[in-house]
Amino acid sequence: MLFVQNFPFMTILLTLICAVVTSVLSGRNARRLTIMMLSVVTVMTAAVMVYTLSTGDSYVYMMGHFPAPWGNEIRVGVLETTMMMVFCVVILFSFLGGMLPSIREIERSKYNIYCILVDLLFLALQALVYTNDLFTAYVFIEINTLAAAGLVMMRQKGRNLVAGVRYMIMNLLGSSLFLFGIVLLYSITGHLLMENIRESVAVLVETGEYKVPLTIVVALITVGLALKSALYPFEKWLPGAYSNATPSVAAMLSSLVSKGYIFLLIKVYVRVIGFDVICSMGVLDVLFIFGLMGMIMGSVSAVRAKTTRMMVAYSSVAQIGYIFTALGLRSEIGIVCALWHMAAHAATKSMLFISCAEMDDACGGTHLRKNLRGAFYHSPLLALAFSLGAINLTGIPLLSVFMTKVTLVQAAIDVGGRHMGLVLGTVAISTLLNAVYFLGTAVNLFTPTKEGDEVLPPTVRKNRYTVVGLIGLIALNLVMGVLSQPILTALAEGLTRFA
Amino acid sequence: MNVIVMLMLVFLIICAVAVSMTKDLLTSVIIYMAYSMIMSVVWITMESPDLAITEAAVGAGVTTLLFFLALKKIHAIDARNEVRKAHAQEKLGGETEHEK
Amino acid sequence: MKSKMMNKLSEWLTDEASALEREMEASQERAADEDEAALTPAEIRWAQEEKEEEERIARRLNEWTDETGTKISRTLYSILCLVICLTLIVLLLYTVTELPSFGSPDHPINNEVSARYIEKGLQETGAVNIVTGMILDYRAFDTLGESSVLFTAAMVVLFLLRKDKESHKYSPLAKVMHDNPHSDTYYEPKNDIILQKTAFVLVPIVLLTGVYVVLNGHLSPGGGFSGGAIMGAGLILYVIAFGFAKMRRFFTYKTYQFVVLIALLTYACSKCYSFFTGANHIPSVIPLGTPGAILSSGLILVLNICVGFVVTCTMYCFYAVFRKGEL
Amino acid sequence: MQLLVNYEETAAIILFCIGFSTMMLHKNLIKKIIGMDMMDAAIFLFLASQGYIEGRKAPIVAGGVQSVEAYINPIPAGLVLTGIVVSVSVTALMLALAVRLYYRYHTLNLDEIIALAGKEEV
Repeated sequence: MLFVQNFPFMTILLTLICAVVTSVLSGRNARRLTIMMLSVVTVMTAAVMVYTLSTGDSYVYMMGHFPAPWGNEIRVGVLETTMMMVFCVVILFSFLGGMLPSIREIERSKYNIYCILVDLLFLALQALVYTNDLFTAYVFIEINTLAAAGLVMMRQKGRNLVAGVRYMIMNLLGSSLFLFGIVLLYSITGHLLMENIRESVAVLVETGEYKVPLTIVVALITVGLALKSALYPFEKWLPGAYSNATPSVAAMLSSLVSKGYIFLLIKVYVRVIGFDVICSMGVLDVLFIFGLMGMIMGSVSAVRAKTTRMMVAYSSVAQIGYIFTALGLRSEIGIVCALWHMAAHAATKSMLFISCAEMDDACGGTHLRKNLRGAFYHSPLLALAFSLGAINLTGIPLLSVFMTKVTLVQAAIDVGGRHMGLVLGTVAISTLLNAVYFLGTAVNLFTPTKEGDEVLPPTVRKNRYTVVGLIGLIALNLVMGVLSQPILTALAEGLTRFA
Repeated sequence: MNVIVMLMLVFLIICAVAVSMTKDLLTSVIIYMAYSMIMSVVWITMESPDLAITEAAVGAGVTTLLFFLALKKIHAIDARNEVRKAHAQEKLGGETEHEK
Repeated sequence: MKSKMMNKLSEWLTDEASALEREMEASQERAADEDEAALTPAEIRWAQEEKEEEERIARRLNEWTDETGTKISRTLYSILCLVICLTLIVLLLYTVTELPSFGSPDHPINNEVSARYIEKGLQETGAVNIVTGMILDYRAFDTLGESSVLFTAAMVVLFLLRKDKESHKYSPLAKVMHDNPHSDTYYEPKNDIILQKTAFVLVPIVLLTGVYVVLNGHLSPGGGFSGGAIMGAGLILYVIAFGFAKMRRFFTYKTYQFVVLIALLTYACSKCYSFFTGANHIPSVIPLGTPGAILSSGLILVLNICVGFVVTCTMYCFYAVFRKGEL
Repeated sequence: MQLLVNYEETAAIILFCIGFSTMMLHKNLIKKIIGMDMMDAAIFLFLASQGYIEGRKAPIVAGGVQSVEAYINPIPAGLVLTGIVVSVSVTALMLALAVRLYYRYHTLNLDEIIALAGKEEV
């Protein structure tokens, strides 16, 4: 076994050890240690990614002395490492970019708890992406939920607590349903490891045994994870949680936490049950319909939003709709499109959240139309980052989200029939709505202020953390835009080996 | 044996319904404690002593204690809570003022 | 060259952080001094406009929802819940009818996995209690996650309930309750003779039971978690009888931090060792000992003790933070 | 009648649904938390009942007997053990949150709390 193959396990343990050590540090040292840990993990993940891309193959790593069905193990392949790489970069730069607001908004004596929870969130995310065992996935889902709820409440304002409690209730309901799903699956297949379940399920499907229980299992797991990733009818908790949390937390939640759950859902579909079995069940049609509804309803709510943060939060609902629509198309390209959009949206949305929060501070107010006019002239970097994110999400060629829309439409045309018409129509409407709210805001940023308007002096000076974070995120977005074709090919290849 | 286990399960269901139906929070927490206790006995009958010990120590012990403490903090136990009354009056006053 | 650059970068960032923090402190102080008069006229006007608009919307909403609206939506919601619940119950009960009979040996889960745990578990893990051997050796990654869940929850509870400036500022009730000398937060039993005498006898017994359950986790039912919960209950009984002042003589927040740090680090490092050697096919050098002896089963005993310490401290910490807002 | 043969599972399902409706229908936070706990306990009951085999002993090796015919399945017990810890952590966190919300809004009714939070300024 090559030494580089140990890296995923090492990053998981390193993150955990960091979280534990941080509990005795002061706020300042906690911050330093977390930044160091995140950079080291990013470098190590990059090494693993290069390794898996060069061999093109996946490997399993035993967690302990016992092989697969007896012990735990993690699986590392092209898909996992590519997604993990994007997540690592996003969390590192979100943490840096949101540093100033987090210092301002979080109680000094409790700052190290913020760092601990970020570490634990990252730990859970890594374990969710790499794990090859369903019960391990459940345990780390719970860590993810608890840490995310703690992070939402970090500001300790009333609204944060309320957002936290709504988040907790919806998410705990989701984890209970997910747990029931895996318990049922375990009792009809007798395994918890993904590959073994797959073999058992194949036998069950062939003999026709346990047909109804299998459908119920898929339904329970899907509903549980859809609740947790805020698919359209369950999105009520999302705007409050995202718009009131401190910006780095909002960026992490929208770009990492919900994406981790969707990645797990794709894993369950492709690796555990088998995608052709899922396709014969009709669960995907439900996801497809709700995804389409989410695309429209999220955008409509975003148009009506009054503050930038609310607008960006509601646009998350629409983007999650895109991901689920792509999943619901029942084709391989659809899954590739969903995976790609997860990465693209993670990179873009974190940049939007961080730049818009900083911009609110710089402009002295949060009102969408009144305060933000001419922001480019006093804080150019923030305005540039925001408008890059905005035009990206609208779908301008050469950028990452454009590729999503192209791939989605392609997949829909391949599928044909009613799906094609619905997808084409909805993508058109959604793009139009995106253009209304995102491009409108972006143009507003560059409009010089008129004579009569009062302009508030910027209240916050620029700082290097924000600059480093934003430049990193802008670079990530540009790189993803330029390299979109190779990454899509790699994802498609990874998916064929994933099953 | 079978009948006893069935009786305990029926009792569990009765407990669950009672928790849901009772108005008083303290009563429902105590019923919930009974639910945990019975659950741990059910686990003994199912030959899982590990679970029984853990459930007895955690479900019936520590969790219930935390529920009591939380109720104590929100003064559902102590009805003679003057602070709360005073504040309720203040809140009512505040609201009527707001409506004007 | 590289280290020089790193140094420079870290200096650059560190300077920035301390400057930021100084600024924050200064601005907080300033904010405390300044009144609302610091707002510019434009800001006040905007705030007013905003408020008026919000009030208008709120009034409209209130008119609509006040009487009928909430009732209707409430009823709809209840009916929806009941329908979902009934569907769930029917579907799941149908599933139950398809499952194999209760207590029958030919259930799908009785396969080669459990067979190996039972037949070779004692030789491979050294634990007489197969469940303990399974969760702490075969499926150790799950259990590592489980301890992290407890750690996460403890951190969030500490964050929510530990006293700080923020938690008092926004809530008059909390302030009154914390300042009131008769409230539960400050109440220390002085001469409750029955409680104290009982606790004097009970606390050692409870603690010993906990220690026994932890140390015999690999031989008999129980283990780190249940034993830790029992020991935590013992500490809580002590504090109820004798008060926080006595408890503080040997258990403070620092103790809590230190014990949890050491225990979790030991746990993580030993698991690190066993995962690394396992995956790289290096045989582990830790002897398993004779099965049935107290010093056997390799790392399992150490892990049980670590988990026991963490759980004891966490349970006591939950109690203290709920009751007093500090340890 | 299979439902009566699988009486443990049937009871677990009924308890799960009672917990589910308690959690969804009650407005009071404490009741919601209890409902959530009952739901989790019901799932654990279901899982543990899968591992039980008539006439066999708890999986603690006694007298050197190590045959599969002697002991029940240890896996569900181990999983439930992990699950109980998760459930207690969640309960503690939710209770802390309930206390905190009560300090802030002086009520435990979630609808009222959400309404009050909507009214206050950002």
